[in-house]
Amino acid sequence: MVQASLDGILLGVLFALIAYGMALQWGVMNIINIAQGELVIMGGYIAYFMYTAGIHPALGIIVSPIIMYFVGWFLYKTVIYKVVDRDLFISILATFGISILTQQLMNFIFGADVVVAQSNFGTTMLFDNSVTLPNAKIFSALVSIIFAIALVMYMKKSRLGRAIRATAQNSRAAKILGVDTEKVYAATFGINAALCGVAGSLIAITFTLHPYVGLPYTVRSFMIVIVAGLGNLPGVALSGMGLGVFEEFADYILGTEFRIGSVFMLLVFILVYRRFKLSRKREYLK
Amino acid sequence: MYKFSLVFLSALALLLGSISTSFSKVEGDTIILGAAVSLTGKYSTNGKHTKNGYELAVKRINGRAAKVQVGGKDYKFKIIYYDDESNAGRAAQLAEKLIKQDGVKYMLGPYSSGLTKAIAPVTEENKIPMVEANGASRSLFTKGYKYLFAVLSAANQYLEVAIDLAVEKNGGKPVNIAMAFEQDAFSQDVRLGIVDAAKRTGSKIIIDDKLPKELNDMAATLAKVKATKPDVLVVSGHSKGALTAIRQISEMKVDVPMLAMTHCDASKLAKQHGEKSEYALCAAQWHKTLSYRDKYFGSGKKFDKDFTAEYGYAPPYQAAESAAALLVWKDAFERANSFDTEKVRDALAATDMQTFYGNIKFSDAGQNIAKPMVLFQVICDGDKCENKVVAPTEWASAELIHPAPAWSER
Amino acid sequence: MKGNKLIIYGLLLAFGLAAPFIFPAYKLQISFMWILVILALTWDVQGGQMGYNSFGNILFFGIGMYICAGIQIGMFFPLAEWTSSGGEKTFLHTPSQYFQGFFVGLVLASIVPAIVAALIGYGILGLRGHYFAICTLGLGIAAGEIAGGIELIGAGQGMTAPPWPKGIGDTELRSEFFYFLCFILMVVTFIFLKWAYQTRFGLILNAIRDNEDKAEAMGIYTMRYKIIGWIVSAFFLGIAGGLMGNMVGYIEPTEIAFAGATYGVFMVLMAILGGKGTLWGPVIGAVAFHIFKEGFWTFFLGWQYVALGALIVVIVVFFPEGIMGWLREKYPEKFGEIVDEADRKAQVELK
Amino acid sequence: MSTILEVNQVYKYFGGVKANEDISLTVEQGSIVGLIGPNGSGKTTLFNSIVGTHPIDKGNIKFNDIEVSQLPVPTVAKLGLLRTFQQTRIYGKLNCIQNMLISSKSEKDTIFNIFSKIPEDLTTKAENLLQFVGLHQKRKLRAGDLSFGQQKLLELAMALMNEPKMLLLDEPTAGINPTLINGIIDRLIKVNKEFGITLLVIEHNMRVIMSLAQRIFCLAHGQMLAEGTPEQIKNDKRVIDAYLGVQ
Repeated sequence: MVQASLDGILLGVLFALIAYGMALQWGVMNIINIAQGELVIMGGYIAYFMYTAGIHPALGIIVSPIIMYFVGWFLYKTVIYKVVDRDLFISILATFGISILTQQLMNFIFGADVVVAQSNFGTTMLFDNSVTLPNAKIFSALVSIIFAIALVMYMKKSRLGRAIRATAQNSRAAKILGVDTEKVYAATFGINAALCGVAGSLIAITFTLHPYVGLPYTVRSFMIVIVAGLGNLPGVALSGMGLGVFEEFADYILGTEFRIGSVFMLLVFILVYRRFKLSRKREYLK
Repeated sequence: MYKFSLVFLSALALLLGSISTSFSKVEGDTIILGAAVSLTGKYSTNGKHTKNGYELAVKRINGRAAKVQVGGKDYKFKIIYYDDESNAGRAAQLAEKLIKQDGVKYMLGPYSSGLTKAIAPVTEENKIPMVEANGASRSLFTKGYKYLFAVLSAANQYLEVAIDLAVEKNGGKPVNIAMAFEQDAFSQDVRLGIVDAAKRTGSKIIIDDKLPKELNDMAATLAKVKATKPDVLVVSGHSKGALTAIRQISEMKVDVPMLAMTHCDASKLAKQHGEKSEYALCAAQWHKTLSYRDKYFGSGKKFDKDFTAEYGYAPPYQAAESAAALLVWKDAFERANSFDTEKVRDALAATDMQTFYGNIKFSDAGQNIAKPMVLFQVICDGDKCENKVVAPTEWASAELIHPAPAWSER
Repeated sequence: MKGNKLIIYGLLLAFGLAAPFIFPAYKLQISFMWILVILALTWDVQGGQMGYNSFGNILFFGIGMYICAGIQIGMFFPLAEWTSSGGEKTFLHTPSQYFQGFFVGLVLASIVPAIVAALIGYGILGLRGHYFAICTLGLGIAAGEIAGGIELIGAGQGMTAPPWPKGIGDTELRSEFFYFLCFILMVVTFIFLKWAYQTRFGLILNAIRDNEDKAEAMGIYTMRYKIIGWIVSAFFLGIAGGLMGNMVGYIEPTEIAFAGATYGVFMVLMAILGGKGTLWGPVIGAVAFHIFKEGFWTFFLGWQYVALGALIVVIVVFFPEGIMGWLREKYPEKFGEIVDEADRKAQVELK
Repeated sequence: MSTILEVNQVYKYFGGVKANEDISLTVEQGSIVGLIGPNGSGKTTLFNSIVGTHPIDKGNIKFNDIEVSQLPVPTVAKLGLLRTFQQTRIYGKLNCIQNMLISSKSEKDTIFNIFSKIPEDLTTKAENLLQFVGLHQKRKLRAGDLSFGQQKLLELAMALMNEPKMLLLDEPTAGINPTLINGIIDRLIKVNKEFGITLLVIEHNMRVIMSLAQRIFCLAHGQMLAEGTPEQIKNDKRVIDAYLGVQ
């Protein structure tokens, strides 16, 4: 039980990092990015290639966000700029297209082999060896927290960060006041991709990589954002950990075969629950 | 709008009409085989192994002076491929397409049991013989299929040997088994084999988990394993399952005397995880050190060398068994001495031959009953880890190390 | 116009009836095409007419598939023994058993999904916009994962549908049988929707799409209509699923039955490609999509998903209104959007 | 004359903001009543409370002696209490005739009625009403393609199509060509007189409201400031102060 909770929390922090990027672009650009998971996996492959080139994959947390920032920027300039300010459904479908396109390209470039990068970080044992925590997981949780805090600071202090927040609140007003919203959007999408890059390189050293495993990460981050609500960053962290723990326990109690199913059912239940709660006020989720 | 739909309709009719339906089981001196393999999707690596295996065998057979002798004439092989996207629905459609539109009369199997299961009803309805090399699911052989022939041993045999070994090492006493299998046709059949073996030896199954297809974390299962301390841990979930299991077992320092898995060579386990994977037992259909021979590839070692030279990587058993499927076809055509599907089918059913991959003889259900499974263990010498055959004993190149040392002692 | 219309319908019907004999090799593919048309048409009830973009309609398709096959087998033999949970034994249906089972199976495959839609409709259709889209996406995927955990229906192993009974005709007869069932179902679905869209029901669906708050403020119980719309979709999807399961012969939880990543998305794309919210749009979209897809699948081995991904992006970003929407923009008069010039003085009168 | 609408001590808060506080008003059957007040004084909130868009925190609202504050929006509408919106709400992708047809009141929503054909005479009625508001020539255009003012007129016609007992109009002349305003006033009076529909009108245009209403209520800061005949309101210092911002 202790093991499951700890595993869940460490996993949840990682989810929260991805969800943070999701919340950012959703809040600022009003876009739901189905290709989020693919960006994560792409970031993971960068770390993996550093590993095969003999560089320690943990350094991926520095290299891969830089590369991924430009990938995100490129995606924005080619496709995403067209779907900002349009119906959310359009962005869902368009990013879904990007998602299957990148999956396939990754399949061609990286091959469909399941790969892992070795961090050789060892394991921490607690309670007389009954609870084991891989250092790689602890490392990834710490890195996630550091990046999340750094980003919050950046949003508060820097000029671009303030511009992003202004755009999120009212893009038209920001535009009138001289904020280059195009640039802000591109930067936001880039930052999101960079966060995915960090998360991806952490996944490379803690789990396995494969071109086709992106979707579960997308769905989880989406779920975390919905539970937490847009713009509620501590909420994102908390609900991320909550989800991690929930998954581990669902796994432990219901059996692993229902793990993914229960995650999706949870999503449905949360949405329906919130719908009924709001309907008492005669409002609806929107 | 109505004019438009009229134009559209005629365009559709034209398009369908213009695609010629060439009924061509044999064109000139070429025998055409059809295959749907996974070039994209989750099985694309193994799909590639399968395709390379087929290709190498075609090349080898066509490269000889006497290719396929039927009715005193010399024929060569050609294979039409489609990409089934690792999707069962797609595979079934493609089988129909191959048969109905490309006029293929002889089929080769796809990769994975699930896809073979999807194709088998189609070939069966159309009475098209199929020799498949990658569908090991037991259910393929219980549905009374008459046109399906599998060169590989059934999935339930994969790890039964491991349980027997564990019992033997335990002084003949029953053992406690923990197992985790992916939710797919193949892995679930491996599971059934273990269940049978447990029944036979009186062993107890204390953990029986199913892993989701989008597996990336099995920490919960392993936590249970840690708590219950079984004698054997069995894991099967294609490449992803094998890699995830080793990563998390080593990280969580789960000590089990015996760890038995599948897909070790397809996932390049020994190379990717190195020492962490040491002592893992793996089931395989074939290993290059086995002493079978034939006149096309010579020995297993020779096949290994040729394949590596051609494709730049060592052949996993998926490639070997795929190559063997072509040898079976050639043999059957020559014995049938005809292109009639019924006659060829009967010839296939009467197959009894040796290939570099192993002996092949089909049961009434189309299952290869002449070849046992092999079990190898990952054994490391310094940094270099290799798969060494440990069972059955007649081909063993190393002694089984049992129990695996605890993590604290490694 | 009226005569033209009849000719077109007649031609289409004749084409559908004659197709299996003109292109015998393509029977199965054309059957699939009709199924795709049904998927697109029923999706459009929600996505196009009602403005609720559902990613979870595949749920009803899968339920129908499992129900139909399960009944076909379970009526005469122990289902548990047919599937992997009991050893995948083989039982042979006699022709009369086969058709009885098939009939009952199809009837239930239509009723059960409809009931499910009614039960979950109240909770889920209360969500709006992308929350509805994501919720239904979750529902579709969860259904596949859960079906993959249920032993009775073969879990992850899947189950085979009963084979065509021995003794009546060959494989050609079988594929013609299924071809005509698919075609008839497609035609019935089309006619039903064509009729339903002309009634008050159709107008109300459109009203919900354009402004649900207004519809409520005008005294329309929108929830009731949303649920009925979903039931209609589920009903036809369920039958389509039952047919599809038998046609393919093998039912796999996440790749055939609850195939959210393929059919689940295709149905959305097809409707958008043709033009959502129109009657003909989904039909044209499905046919065009099918032909395009088969072409790519055949000629661009391995690259088809790259092409599909690019296609999705292009369609969605540049042509969100689809073929019919584009035609409507271009020739609004043909769609009856005209200013009544003869009546120009009406405006003046208001002074 | 009997009372058709009775709002009794209604409170509505949004978080800490008091949108409506202790609002009471009555509307007589068959009358035209005005509701004025500066921006943000809670007029639209009161409309929303009356038709049930959101629940109220305290008080009660009676329509024809039926308590409506607990009822959902469609039920209130079915009782014959209808409202139009300040920002027009029409069904943009449907043409005007279709907009009108949906708006007609259906007797019962049983499964058979849902799939019943739309009767011919309903179309005639819709065309007549469009004629009444001056949109007849545009009847086959998509409602979304109409100008804002035309949409406003369409919304009025749609409300009339529903044959309500009482109509709450939220700024019926906002955005309408000034030359048409007199026409609108005429028509609203006609609606009141000939169709017998009670009107409660929010309006900023003083000329309109003064020539239209028999009684006027004035809201400010969520509270009822004054009530009386147009003459009384015109001369009420509090009202003038509220509009000019003197406190």
